[in-house]
Amino acid sequence: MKPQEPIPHNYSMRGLNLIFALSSIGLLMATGLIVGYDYVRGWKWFQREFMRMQQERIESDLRAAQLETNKTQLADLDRRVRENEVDIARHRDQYVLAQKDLDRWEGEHYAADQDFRFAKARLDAQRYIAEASVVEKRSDGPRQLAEYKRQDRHFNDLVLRLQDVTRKRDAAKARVDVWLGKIKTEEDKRKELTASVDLLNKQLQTVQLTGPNLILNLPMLDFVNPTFKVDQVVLSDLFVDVNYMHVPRVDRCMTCHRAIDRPGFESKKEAARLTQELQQKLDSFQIAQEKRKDVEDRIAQLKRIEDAPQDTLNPWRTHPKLDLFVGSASPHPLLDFGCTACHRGQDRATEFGRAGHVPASPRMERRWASAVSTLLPGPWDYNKRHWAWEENPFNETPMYPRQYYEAGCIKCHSGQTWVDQGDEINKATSTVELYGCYACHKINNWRFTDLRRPGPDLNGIAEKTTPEWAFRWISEPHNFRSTTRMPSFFYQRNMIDPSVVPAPEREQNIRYQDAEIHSLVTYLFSKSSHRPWQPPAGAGDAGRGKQLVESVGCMACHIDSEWLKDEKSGQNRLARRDDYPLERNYGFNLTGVGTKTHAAWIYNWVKNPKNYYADAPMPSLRLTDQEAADVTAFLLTLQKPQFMTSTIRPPDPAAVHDLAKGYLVNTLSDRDAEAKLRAMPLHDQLVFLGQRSIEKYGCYSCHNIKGFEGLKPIGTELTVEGSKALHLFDFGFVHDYISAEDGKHEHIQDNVASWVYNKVRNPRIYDDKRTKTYGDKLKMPNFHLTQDEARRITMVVLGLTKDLVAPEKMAALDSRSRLMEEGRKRVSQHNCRGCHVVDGKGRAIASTIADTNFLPPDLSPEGSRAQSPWLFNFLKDPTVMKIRPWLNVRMPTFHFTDQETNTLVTFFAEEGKAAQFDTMRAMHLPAANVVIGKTVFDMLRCAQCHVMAPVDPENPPKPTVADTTSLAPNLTLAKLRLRHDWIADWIRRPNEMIPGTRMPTNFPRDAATGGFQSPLAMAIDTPQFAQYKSRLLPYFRGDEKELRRTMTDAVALTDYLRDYIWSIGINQMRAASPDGEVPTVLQPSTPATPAMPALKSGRLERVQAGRGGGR
Amino acid sequence: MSEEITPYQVVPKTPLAGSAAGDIREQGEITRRNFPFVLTAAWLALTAALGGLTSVLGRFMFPNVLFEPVQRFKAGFMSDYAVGEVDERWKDKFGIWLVRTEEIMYALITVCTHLGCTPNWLPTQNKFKCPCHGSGYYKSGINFEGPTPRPLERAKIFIDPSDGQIVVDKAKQFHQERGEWVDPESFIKL
Amino acid sequence: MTFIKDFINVLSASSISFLLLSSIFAFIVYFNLLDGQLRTKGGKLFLGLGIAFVLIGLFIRPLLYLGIAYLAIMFGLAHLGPRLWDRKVGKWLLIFMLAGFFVSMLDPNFFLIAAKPDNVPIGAMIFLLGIFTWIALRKAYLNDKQIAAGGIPWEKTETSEKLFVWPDLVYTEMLCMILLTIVMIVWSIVLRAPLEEAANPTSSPNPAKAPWYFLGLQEMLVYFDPWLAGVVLPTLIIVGLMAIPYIDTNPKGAGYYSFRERKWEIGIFLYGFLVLWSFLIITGTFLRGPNWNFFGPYEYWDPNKLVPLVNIDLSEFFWVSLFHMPPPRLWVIRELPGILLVVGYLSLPPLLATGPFRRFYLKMGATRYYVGAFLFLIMMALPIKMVLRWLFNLKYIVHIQEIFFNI
Amino acid sequence: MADLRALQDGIVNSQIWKSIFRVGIPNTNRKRVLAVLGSLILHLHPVKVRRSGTRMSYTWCMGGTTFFLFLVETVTGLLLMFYYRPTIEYAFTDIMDLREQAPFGIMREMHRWGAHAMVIAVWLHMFRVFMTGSYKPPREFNWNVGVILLVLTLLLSFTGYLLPWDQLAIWAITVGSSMARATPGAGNEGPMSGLIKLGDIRLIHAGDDARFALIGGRSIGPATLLRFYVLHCVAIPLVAGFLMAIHFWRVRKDGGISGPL
Repeated sequence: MKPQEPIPHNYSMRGLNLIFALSSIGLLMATGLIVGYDYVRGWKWFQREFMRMQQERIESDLRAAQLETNKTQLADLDRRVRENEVDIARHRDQYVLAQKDLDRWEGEHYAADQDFRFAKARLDAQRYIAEASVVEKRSDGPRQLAEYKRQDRHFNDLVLRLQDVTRKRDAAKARVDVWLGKIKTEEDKRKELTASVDLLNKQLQTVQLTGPNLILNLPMLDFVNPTFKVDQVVLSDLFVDVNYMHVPRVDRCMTCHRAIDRPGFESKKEAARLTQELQQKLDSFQIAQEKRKDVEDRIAQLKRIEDAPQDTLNPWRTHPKLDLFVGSASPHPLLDFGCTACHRGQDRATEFGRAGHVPASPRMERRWASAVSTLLPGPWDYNKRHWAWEENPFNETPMYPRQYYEAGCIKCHSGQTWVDQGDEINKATSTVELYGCYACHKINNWRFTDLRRPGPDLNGIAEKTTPEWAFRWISEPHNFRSTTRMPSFFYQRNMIDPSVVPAPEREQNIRYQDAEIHSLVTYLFSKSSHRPWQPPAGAGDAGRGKQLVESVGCMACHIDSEWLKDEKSGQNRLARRDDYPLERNYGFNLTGVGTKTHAAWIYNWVKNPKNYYADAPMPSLRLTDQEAADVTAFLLTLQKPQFMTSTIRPPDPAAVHDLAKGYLVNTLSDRDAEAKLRAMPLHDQLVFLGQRSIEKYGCYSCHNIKGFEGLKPIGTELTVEGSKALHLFDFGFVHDYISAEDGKHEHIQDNVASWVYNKVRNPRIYDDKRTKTYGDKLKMPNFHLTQDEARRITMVVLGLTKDLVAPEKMAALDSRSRLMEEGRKRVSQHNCRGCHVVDGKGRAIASTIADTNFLPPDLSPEGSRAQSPWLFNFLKDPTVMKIRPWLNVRMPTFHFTDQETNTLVTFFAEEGKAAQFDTMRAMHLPAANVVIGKTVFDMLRCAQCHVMAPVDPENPPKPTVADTTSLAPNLTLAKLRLRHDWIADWIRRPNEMIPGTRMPTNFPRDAATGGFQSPLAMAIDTPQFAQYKSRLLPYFRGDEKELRRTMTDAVALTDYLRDYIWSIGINQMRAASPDGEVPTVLQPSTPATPAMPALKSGRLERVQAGRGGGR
Repeated sequence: MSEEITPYQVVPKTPLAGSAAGDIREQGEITRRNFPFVLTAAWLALTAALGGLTSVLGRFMFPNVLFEPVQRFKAGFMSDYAVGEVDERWKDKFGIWLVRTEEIMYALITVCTHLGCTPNWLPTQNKFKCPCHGSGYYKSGINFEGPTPRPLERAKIFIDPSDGQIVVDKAKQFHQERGEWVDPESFIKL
Repeated sequence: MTFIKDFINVLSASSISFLLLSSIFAFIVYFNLLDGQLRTKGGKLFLGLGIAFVLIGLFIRPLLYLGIAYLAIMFGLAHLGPRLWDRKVGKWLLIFMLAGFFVSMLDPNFFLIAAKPDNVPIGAMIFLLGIFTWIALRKAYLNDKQIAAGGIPWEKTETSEKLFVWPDLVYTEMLCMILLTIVMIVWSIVLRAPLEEAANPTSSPNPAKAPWYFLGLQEMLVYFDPWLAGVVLPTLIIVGLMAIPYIDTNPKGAGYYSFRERKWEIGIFLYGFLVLWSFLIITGTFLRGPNWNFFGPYEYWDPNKLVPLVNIDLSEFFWVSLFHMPPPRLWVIRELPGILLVVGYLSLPPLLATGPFRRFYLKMGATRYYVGAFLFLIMMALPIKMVLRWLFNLKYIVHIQEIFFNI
Repeated sequence: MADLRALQDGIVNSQIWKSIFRVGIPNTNRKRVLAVLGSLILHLHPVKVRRSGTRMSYTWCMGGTTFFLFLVETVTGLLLMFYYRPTIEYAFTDIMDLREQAPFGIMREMHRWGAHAMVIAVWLHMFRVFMTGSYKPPREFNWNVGVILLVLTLLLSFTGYLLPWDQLAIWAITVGSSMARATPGAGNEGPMSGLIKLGDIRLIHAGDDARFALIGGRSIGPATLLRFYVLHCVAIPLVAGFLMAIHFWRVRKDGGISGPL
């Protein structure tokens, strides 16, 4: 090689070489960096920790399993295997001979099988050739056919031969198996013994971080079969809105929340709760026999968790409600519902922050957001449970904070008044209904439409009360009643709070507010009707009135006191709404009613509220004149004189002028407005201002006020409020404030939940620090909500989203559910639960009636119990029949329309899964059944409690026995009222149907089999029952055995009883109407199928399209 | 700076006057004799880096997550299937034939083991026949004709204890030629 | 510190920054042109301009700041003199810029905008532009010195000397590639590519911005209607760029850095490239916030910030303000002043060709002269319009909404 | 060390090596010439260049940087095409998945930052070329090719900006493409367009104007996405590649890497 030719260089070659070397090494490092960067992902850390946890658990299980394995048995088996081997070795020549024989036959079989298969293939081919040549009418057709037949014969020979050889081979195999079989059984037994250990060992391999898994998880190699991997669920019918289109969700939450669907990783708290729950179920035999073992195992597992030294932390915890969510047998299995459909958050995300986790409190926020190194936050912070969290401004659907989890129910369950097991969400929707949020804020959602106006009609206000009272009431309703739902509009934080409003402005605001209240009162009283109400004719007795109010049923809907003894401090304090059940907040609190109104009005109101205004929610209790007078006298004693002592400042003409002009200049020039105002006296100005103020504050949304019909509700529509982007919520300049209620320091987090919560808690808060004109200030009134109530309302608002769900996943969309939901809505609208138990809930009145026998009935079995026509008539007019005439509580007259009644009747019938029309009404009852039934009736001494006297609806029979509590319903009515099948069922298991009923259980269940036992089985042969026996025998053709057998058959006996009870009514009716005609009753019309719920716009069409199309 | 302020020497240079020693600034160019250590290191590092980057490209082609249809599905109850028949109801959706015989029930994967076509079930001839190259299989899945080298594969099949339904899991497959068809997971014993 | 920040905010939070930049640019050019002496006639002119700014600034507050800043920079530059091109001074300038940047990063509002992933390259671009402009001008300065001293440009000393591509060029190219790859990898790791919410046609973000390299155009849209700023001007920019080699017939300065030999070409090009292109992009990226309002670099981008945007047309100015009469109904008459002004502006070249620019006309020939002058006038229309808008709230010079024709 | 050298000799003298690198180590002038002439890639260069052409301080290496970035963009863009589907259904989620789970989803970062860097590099390249007066005869034409390449670079970046299909993307493109609406005579809102009429019927409207041609609809939508995808991945790169070839060819033919002639 020649020496190199020297040439001039621009740069030093040596320097370039050095740069080359350094940059190449740099590139190598960069390559390493890119690989490392791609490899280090937050979720891997979670998976590694979880594998570690699993490993520890399996190892401890393994130790336990190894201890449990029966060592001696194992050794015994090994010994026997060896013995068998020795045995074979001893008879080796025989064994070898058999094996050789088998080998030979195997070979024969193989050959025969091959011949058979080839022949079969040839035969199939030949058949095709033959068929084809015949069809195509070729000349060689017959020849091919003949050839086919020949081959077929040959094939049959081969089949026979194959069968023969197979048989011989099997025989040879059996001979060999004699020798090997023994060893095999021993080995199988051994496998069985070590099965659990083997299984655990296998499991251990999958969760070990070392060994093969280490290599499988190495960077660049982790595409082969890594144990660290992204798990996901594709939900093709739950959608994410990418605005142009809805795309299926892809949830990857389980990548980090690995144990979410695996029982065994509960937190200690949850484990304790579950243990208790399961144990209770186990103890009360609610679990089927074959499942009991599983449940016991599960309890043992949970106990182990409770005793474990360390608590499982998130994200490795099991879902706390596996039976409801995530579990494969639950109604919301993981593979069908995923996670983000309920919790929201970013589907597809695999990093803590990006997933859209939202801290539930400022404290949590601080912990999450802190990082070891703020410059490089990453998985290395996770050890300290710092998630390097920061608000992701680009996530449009952050998760619901912990206290609002159940908000996620609404989007699928909005067609239901009641979500099964959704305690929080049910309370939340009821709270929204109670406060009537829907009146001012349109919520286009089945649950919140078609509900009553929350406030009373104001068109007759002058008949009811005085302007002075009204002024004070509007100024601050809470001063009159601590539990009122009427919110405070005036003198609120943004108007008068010295910490927010500077002094001169505050004084002006007070004058303006005074003027507005005056104008409202003036307007309402000037427009009010003045019907003359007649006062009660005679004087009422307040004492009797009090008794009536407490017993006749008023307490189902009303509260009569606002002072309570605080359980903690033992002192009296003002009551809050949530001190009482929801149902008792339905009507207003009766305190101070005497101050508010006067005798004539009360008298007429309690006689029939509908006289005052047609939509009055209060039903008529059909009080007699005297009763009404008594009640009036009592209610008038409920005075609150101190309320009327506060001073009323007269309206400031200047303020009225300013405000009225403010409205006028919108349409008129300044001069014209002035001229117009000059022409108006103060009263007219007030009326004008009052009208504008009603518009301003939206009074008409809750109250019926003439002249304001059909106006749009005042508030923001909330139909999809939960989907509104965060930046559209006006936080003003407020992020911290001192609560006006309790003086506590509140922090408003930067999320929608926190905004809404603080808004409903303190509606004017976002005006703080802002400079606004009087008219521009926020005007949402203050409901004085408790923290829980505010949280619940927030929950509903958060749940009202525009998330799209395929109809298959929507709850209660089928027509039966629609019928029932319509009924349920009526039930809560008319507060039926104030007196009755419906759907297993309610009967608020129970707290005021000591004796359970004087409680209104439990309606849980009403659908299967009552005949629909009877129920229809009863609801229309409860005076038709009195079932338990000795009750003080009265079923009131609601003046239902036919349609409402039908809706309710249908609801009960559907709930009881009963037919609308009971065909048994016209059934012929065999005489023998009636006689046997009557005898059994006598034997069980049913008549001791039940009356069977004929019924005069006008004059029901009075109790004849001193101990009225033992009285039972008049059986005469059974025929008209009860469903035939239900009677027998009821007699068999009354306590199961209505726990705590007075009806004795005559046919107790057998603890072992669960069958019914008859008390007459033994009794029939006792002397006391001789007469009955003789009475019965003829009906069994004198067959005593048959009689005895029947007497042990509880079902047969109750059926006889049923037929007898049914016949009583018929006989009595015949007696009542000589021509033998059954009295006619109004027939219910076929209930109209209620319309589908008006879901969000467009949804319904899709729903129907989806149904039509099917899937 | 000062040295730069003085005007340049206006000396036109001849091309390749580079023999002048001043212009040959370095003799660091590559020769065979003194292949320097620095260069060796540089080339090694560069080769390694490029190799690394190339394998990054390779790794890029293997996604971490698949959007394939689910491998595991519930196939209803045993009573839904007639004895002795090859059931084709899951063929289109999941690519599975369910076969119920007198003794057992098993799930065959509808992929020909020859070149991956989907064979047809011919009830009249009682065999699976692949349209691509004519491979034939018995009802059991054993190959008997055509070019295919091995029998059809069976999928994991078991009864869900919680509801008694048949569950088929395609993720786990059993090969007859490896003797895996005796595995209790490869069939349901009736 | 707060005072400086407020000062900078006020300076940049309006078109002043643009004026400032234009004047400083002119001054630098002048500086290079005449070895900047404040005592010369030109120097006094610039000085006078600065003093005028200050005097007017007594009434229009932002202009006062502008004048002060301008005078400070001018005196600073004059003090530095040719030392500006000293390596040491360059180094210090860079350090000063970097320090300013990092100190600014401590400000949360500045950080929020500057650290936005898509803005990082533009931040880098500011530095790159500064560095490379300095290098180019420095080299030009040195070469000019050489030529003035009777020498030849530095590049020419090596013209005849040729090197083998292998290894010299190939090697450096490879090193560049390797280093660039490293930069790209590290950059990609340190900075996440942005991904915001899914596209939503019903809700525009505030502000909605074009990709950063088009933000100059978007800024132009504030001053001109879309047909001009979005269509005609960009087309003319491309056409103008392409026309450069054909208009510029100056044989000097080919293949080496120089300034004095091509002072007009470089002056105009740099004005277009640095001020009208790069600076507008920087403005559009960093200084334009919600509702396309101006925000200083340390100001919070408050979407509720209100800025009065009352503009008037030339016709209104002419008829209403000057003659107190309603604008004539017929648009030809109404817009006559504007049309005359535009026609007058565009007929400047022939006028000038007979006067002060006669030597250009003679040197370049008629076609080149007219094309070049036209392009130059169009280019200058932007700063002129900007200044008019800023000083007089002038919206349109010609406003014929009847045919959508507005200038 | 001796073994190493033997190994090196063995490799360098093997037939395979020689068949690929025909020249061997170019340590003589002849070989240096042959190394460049014999290689397709190096052949872009002449055998010898002016000294100033190799000086970083003179060229800033911006043209080469731009070309290299173009190659980076090609490679990373090609890879991204494996995981990206240009439909409104998938575009956004696919980009999201690049970050969430795709192996080496960092290719997206490389592609995006490379694009920004390329725009900056191409500007600086133009700046340098102007400052050294390297557009002067005989290089006028190549300057023009360069200007077109600059425009193409901007268009590449612009079309790519839409593909992630997030808010940033569609609003940037909405704002950027709305200017086409004002094209005189061809845009819906351009001057004079209102005069183009057939009777009373306006011929230029939102459904057929210049912007419509660009985005394939009245507003940004699925058609725009597909259109921009095709432009971004196929049409513009093809044109740019072709022009680049011309550009490089003319660099050589017009007197080599710029410098005084």
